[in-house]
Amino acid sequence: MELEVHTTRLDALVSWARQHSLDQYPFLSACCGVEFMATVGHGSSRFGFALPKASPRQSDLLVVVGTITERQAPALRRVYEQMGDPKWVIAFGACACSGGLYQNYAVLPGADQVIPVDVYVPGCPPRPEQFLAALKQLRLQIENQARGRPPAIPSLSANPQTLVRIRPSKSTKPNKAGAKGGGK
Amino acid sequence: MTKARGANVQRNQRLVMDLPEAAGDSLGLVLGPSHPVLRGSARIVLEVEGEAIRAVDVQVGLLHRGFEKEAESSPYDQTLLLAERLNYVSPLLSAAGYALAVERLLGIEENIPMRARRLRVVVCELSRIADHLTCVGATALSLGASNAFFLLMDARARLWRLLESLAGPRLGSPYIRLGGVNSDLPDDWIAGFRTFSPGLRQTVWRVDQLLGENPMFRERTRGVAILAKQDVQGWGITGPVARASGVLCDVRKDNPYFGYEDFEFDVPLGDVGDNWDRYCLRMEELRQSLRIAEQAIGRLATGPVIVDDPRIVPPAVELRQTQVWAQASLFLLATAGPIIHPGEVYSAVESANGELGFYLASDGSARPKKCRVRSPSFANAAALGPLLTGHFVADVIPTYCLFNIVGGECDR
Amino acid sequence: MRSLAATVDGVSVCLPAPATVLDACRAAGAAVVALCDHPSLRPAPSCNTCQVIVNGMLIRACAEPLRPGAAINTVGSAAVSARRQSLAKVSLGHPVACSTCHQSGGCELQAGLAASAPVVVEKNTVTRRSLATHSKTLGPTIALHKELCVGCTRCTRFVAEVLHRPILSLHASHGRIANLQIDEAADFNVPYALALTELCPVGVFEHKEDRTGTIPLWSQRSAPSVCAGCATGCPVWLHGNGQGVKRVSSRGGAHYLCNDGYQFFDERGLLRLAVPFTANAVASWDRALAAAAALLAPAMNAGSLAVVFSAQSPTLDLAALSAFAVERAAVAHVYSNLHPDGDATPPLMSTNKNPNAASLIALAPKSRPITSLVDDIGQGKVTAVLCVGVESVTPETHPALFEALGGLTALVVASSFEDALTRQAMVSLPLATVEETTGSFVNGEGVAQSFAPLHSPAGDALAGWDLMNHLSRLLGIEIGFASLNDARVWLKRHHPALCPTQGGA
Amino acid sequence: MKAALDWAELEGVLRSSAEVLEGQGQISGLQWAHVHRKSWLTSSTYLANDGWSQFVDLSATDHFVEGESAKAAGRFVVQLIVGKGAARVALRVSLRLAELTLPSVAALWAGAAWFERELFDMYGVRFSSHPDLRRILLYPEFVGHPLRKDYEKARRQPLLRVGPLSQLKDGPK
Repeated sequence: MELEVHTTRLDALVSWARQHSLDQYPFLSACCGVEFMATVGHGSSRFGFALPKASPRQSDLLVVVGTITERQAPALRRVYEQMGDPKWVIAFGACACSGGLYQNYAVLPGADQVIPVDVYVPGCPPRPEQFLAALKQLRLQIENQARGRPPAIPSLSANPQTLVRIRPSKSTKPNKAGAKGGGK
Repeated sequence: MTKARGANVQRNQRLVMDLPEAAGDSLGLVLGPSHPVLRGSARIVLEVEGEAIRAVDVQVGLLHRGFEKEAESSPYDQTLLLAERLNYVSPLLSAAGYALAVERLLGIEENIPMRARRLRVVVCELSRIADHLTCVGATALSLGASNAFFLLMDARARLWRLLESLAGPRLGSPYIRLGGVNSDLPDDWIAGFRTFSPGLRQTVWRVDQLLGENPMFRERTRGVAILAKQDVQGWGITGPVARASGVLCDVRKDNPYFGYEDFEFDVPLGDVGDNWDRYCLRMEELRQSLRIAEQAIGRLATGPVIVDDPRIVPPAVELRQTQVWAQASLFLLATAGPIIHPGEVYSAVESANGELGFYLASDGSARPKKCRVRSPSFANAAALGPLLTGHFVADVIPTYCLFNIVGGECDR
Repeated sequence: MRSLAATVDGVSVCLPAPATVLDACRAAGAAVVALCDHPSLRPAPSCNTCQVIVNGMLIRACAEPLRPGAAINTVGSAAVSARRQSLAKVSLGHPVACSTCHQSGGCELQAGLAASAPVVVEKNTVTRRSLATHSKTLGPTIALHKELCVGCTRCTRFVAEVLHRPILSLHASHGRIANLQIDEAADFNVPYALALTELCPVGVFEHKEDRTGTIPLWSQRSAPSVCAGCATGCPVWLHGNGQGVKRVSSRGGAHYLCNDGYQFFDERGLLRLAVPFTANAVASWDRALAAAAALLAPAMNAGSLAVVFSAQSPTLDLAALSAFAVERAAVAHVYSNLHPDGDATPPLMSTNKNPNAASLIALAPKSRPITSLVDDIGQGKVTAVLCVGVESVTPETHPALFEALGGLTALVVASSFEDALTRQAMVSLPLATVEETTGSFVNGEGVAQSFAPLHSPAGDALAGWDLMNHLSRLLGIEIGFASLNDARVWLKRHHPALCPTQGGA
Repeated sequence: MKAALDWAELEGVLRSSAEVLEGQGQISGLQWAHVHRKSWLTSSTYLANDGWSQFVDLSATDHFVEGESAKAAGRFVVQLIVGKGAARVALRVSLRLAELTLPSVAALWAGAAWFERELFDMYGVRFSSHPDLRRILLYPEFVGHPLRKDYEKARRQPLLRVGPLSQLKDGPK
C-alpha cells in the first residue's frame, strides 16, 4: 500500500478541522425557528454540519434563531457561557440581528447586546439558502482567523457566489449574457 | 470582569428558580426556555417525585414582543405584517383574522369580492393544515417517532412551496391585504394544488398508519392529560383542544366569515379529551380542511381580488396618474395609513388553535386606540398546568405539543 | 351666552351662538371640507365644497347660520354628490403631484379628496401635471407655487381685510377662478405675510423655513403650546420629530400668527445648555446642585442672597421660586427681569414682549427691576445671586450689571441657553424650554394657558420647578414640589387665578 | 338563533343590590354592558349563572387625555368578554388610576386567572382575592406597566447587557 504524505502548518490543519466539524446548537425562539428547521432539507451536512446537538456543551456553533426578548437574554447568555471554546455565533433573522420589526420595551435590539456575534443573517425570516451562505461565511472567517488575517467580510459584489437568488422571476427578461448565449 | 460576572451569576440564579418549595424527596425540574420543543418561548417548572409530577408552573411570556403596543403605534395596514408573526406556524390565518377585524370596523365585510373571500378560505385552510402538520409532527418527534415527523415536515414543505408562489416569502407570506388579497393566483397554481392535495391525503393516511396504528403511540397518549368537557369553557379553551373534549365550538360554523357557510365540512368531536383524542381530532381536521380548500378552489368566483375602497386600497395606477383624488388617497394611505372613523369591533376567526379574536377601537385617527388580541394559545396554556399534575415527566412535552402553544401568539 | 343644539348625522352637538352649520359639522367630526371658509375671514362662499342637507334643503354650510334644533345631514347622497362635483370643479387643473408636493399631508384639498373619494374629474385635459420646478419667491421667506391655486380667495381676502394692502388678486379664466395675480412691486416683507402660508389650503405659499417636509409623516409629532414671543400668548401647535421644533402653526385663536410667531421657535443662534456646569466644567446634577447650595447657603443665612425672577419663565417655575424665596426663605432681595417693550403690530402682536409678566407680578409682587441689582451689589447688600430663566441679559444691554456681577461671591444661573450670564456664573444649571415641558403662561389679558411638551428635554435639562425643588431642599427648605401634581396643587391653593381653567397647569 | 343578554334582567339583579347599569350597547361582534366598579362581581356572577360559561377575553383600554398628566386623568376601561354558544357579551367597568383594583372573577371562570395576571402585568390593575397575582408576560424586575399610554414604547429595562451596565443607554427615552 502506498503511503501519501501531506505537510501543512498545524494551525491550518486545526482550522481546517474546525471548519468541517462545526456542531451547531440552535437557540430557537420564534418564527425563524420554523424556517430554520427547513434548512435540514437543504443538506447542510454536506458542509460538515451535522444535525443540531441537544446540548450547548457539545456544540461549538450557537445559532440564535428568532426574536430574543429582554426576558430571554439571560438564558441565551447562559447557553453561550456553557459552550466550550472555541465557539462561534450566527444571528439568524432580523430580530436576532437588530430586534427587527420589534423596536419596543420587550425585545432585545439584537443578540449582540448580550453575546458576541460572528455572522449576521438578515431577513424576516431568512431563507434556508441564506443560512448555508452564512455557514460558508463563517468557515471563511475561521480560516482567516487561523491565518492571522482579519475576519473581514468580503463585499457581496466582489464575490458573486455569496449572492443567493431569492426568487426565480417569472417573466425572465433576457439579460446581456442570456441574449448572447440564447441567440443560437 | 469578575465583578460583572458575579452580577450575572446572581441574575441568572434568579432566573432559574422560582421553584415550589421542595419537600421530602421531591425534586425541582426546569424545562426550557432553551428546549427543542418549547422553542425558547416557554418555561415549565416542575416539582417531581420520582417520575411523577407534583406541581407545575407553566411560565409563558418569554416571547412577549409587545404586539399590542406596536399595533397601537403603527398604521392599520402595517400591523398586518405583525399579525402574520403572531402565529408563525399559520401566519395567513392570523393575518386574515386581523384583516377581517379592520374590515368589520369599517363596515365593509359585505363588500369584499367573492373571489377574494374564496381565495382567503383556500389560504386559511392551507395554513390550518400547515399548523396541524407541525403540531402532529412535533408530537410525533417528542414521542420518538421521527419518521412520521419527517413525513409531515415534507408535506409541509410542499405546502409552503404553494404558499410561497402566491406572494413571495416562504413563511409569513404577505398574501392577505386589508380588503382582499394581494394578487390573483399564478397561472399554474391550481394545477399545483391539484397535485398537492392527493399527496397530502396519502401522507395523512400513512402517518395515521405509522402513529395511530402504533400501540406504543396509543399507550403514550391514551388517558393522558384528560380535559373534562365541563371544564373546557371556564378555562376559555376553544378550537381543537375544546373539540377533542367534546365541546362543539367552531367560529366557522357559529359566526361564519369569508363565506364559510357555503362549504360542506364536518366539525369532528372527541369524547374523552385526552391526548389521543387531540391527536385524532387534528388528523381528522387535516382531512376536513383539505376538503374545504378543494371545494373553495372548485367554486372560485370571477372578478377582482380586492375591494374597491380608497380608504384602505390604493386606487388603480391609471387613476393615480390622471386624477388628483386618486393621488391624494394614495399619498395619505402610504404616509399616514388608513384613517378609520371612530368605532369598536370584536371580531373572531377560527385559527388553528381556536378562537382568535381581535378587539379594535378607533378614535378616528390613523392609529388604533386599542388593538387587543384574544389569543387561543394563551388560554390553552393556562389550563396546561393543572392538567399535567399527577402525570409523568415524559408526558409534559407531548401534551404541550398537542395543545399547540405557539409562542408568538401566546405571548404576543 | 346662548347655546345652539343641533344634530349632525344623528350625533347631537351643542355650540355657543352664533355659529354656522359648518361649525356644527366640524364639532361632530363630519368629513366636510370647506376650502374658501376661514374662521378669521368674512365668509365669501365660492367653492361649494361644504354642501350639506339641512331640513331637506341642500345648503352651503359655511354661509348658513345654525338654527337651534337643526337636523344636519352630511351623508345623504345629494349632499355627497354635490360636494364631489364641487371638489371635482376646484381640483380641475390642480397638479396630480401629491407625491412631490410640499403641502402633502397638510393639504386641505388632499384631505377632502381622500375623504370623499372618488372625485372624478371628467373634463380633465391636463392628465399628468407636475409641480413647477422653479418657484417664485415673495419677500425673504415665502416661496410661491402658483400652479397649486384652486381659487378659494382666502389669500385675497386676507390681504384686503387684515393687511389692508391689495397686493394679490384672482381672475377667472376658462370658467375657473384660479389665476392668481401678484403685484410685482409689492413688498412681502411685512408683518403677517407669513400667515399666507398657513391660510392657503393647498400650499400656494410655502414657508421656506418649514422643516417638516424632511420628516416622514409617520414620525411627525405635534404638541399644543403657547407662543412665548409677546404678552398676547397665541395658542399654537408645535410640530417636530423629537429633535426640535420644525414648524409652528396656529391653534384656534385668530387662526394665524404674526411673522415673529412663525419664526419664534427657529434656532435662535443660541447654544443649548444641556448639562450642569460648575466653574465652566461639566458636572453631574448632584455635584452641581451641591456646589450651588454651598455657594448660596452662607449668603442666604446672612440675608444677602438675591433672587432674580424672569417674565419668560412658565408659571410653575415662578411658583417654585416664589415658594422658595418669598414664602419660605423670605429672601429680602427679589428682582425681576422683563424684556423692554417693542413694536406692536395689530391685530396680534403686543408691545409687551414678556409672555408671563402677569404671573411674575402675582408671584413676586415686591420685586424690583434687575437694574437696581447694580446698586445693591455695590453697597454690599447682596453677595450672592440666583437667576432662574433670565434671558437676553448681555454685557451690551446691561454693562453696569455685568461689571457688578463680577464682585459677587456666588452667582448661580439656571438657563436654557448658554449666554454671557451662564458663562459668568459659578454654577450654571440647564433648564428645559417651553417645547420640552408641561406648564403654563398667563398672557396680557390675564388668561392662563397651558402648554405640553413636544419632546423630552435636551440632555440633562430639568423643568424649573423640579430644579428649584432639588436646590431648595439642599438649602434646607422643603417647598414640596416633588411632582408636577404637587406643583399644581401649590399653585391652585395659593394663586388660583394663575391656574389654567381646563387641563393641567 | 344566537343567545342574547337580557338587559332588563341584569338591571333587575343590579337594582336588587342597589346598583345600576351605567350603559349598554352593541358593537360589531358583541353586546356590551357598562357597570360600576362595585357591581363588577355581582354582574359577573349573574352572567356566569345565566349560562355565559365560555370565557373569552379580559382586556383593558386606557383613555389618557393627551397633554395632560397621565397620572391625574388616567381612566381605564376593563372589558370582560364571555360567550354562550356563538354569542359574545362584554362587561365593562371604568377604573380610575387611584383605585385600580377589581375583585377577581377567576372563581367563576378558571381561565380568567391568567388574563387577570396579564392585566396586572400590562396595566397594573390589581385583582383582590386572586390566587397568584404576579407578572406573567414580563419579568419580575420590570418596573411599570408597558401597555399604558404613558409608557414610552421603546423604554427598555435590560436584565443583561455585554460590558459594564453603567455604560449602556437604556434606549431612547
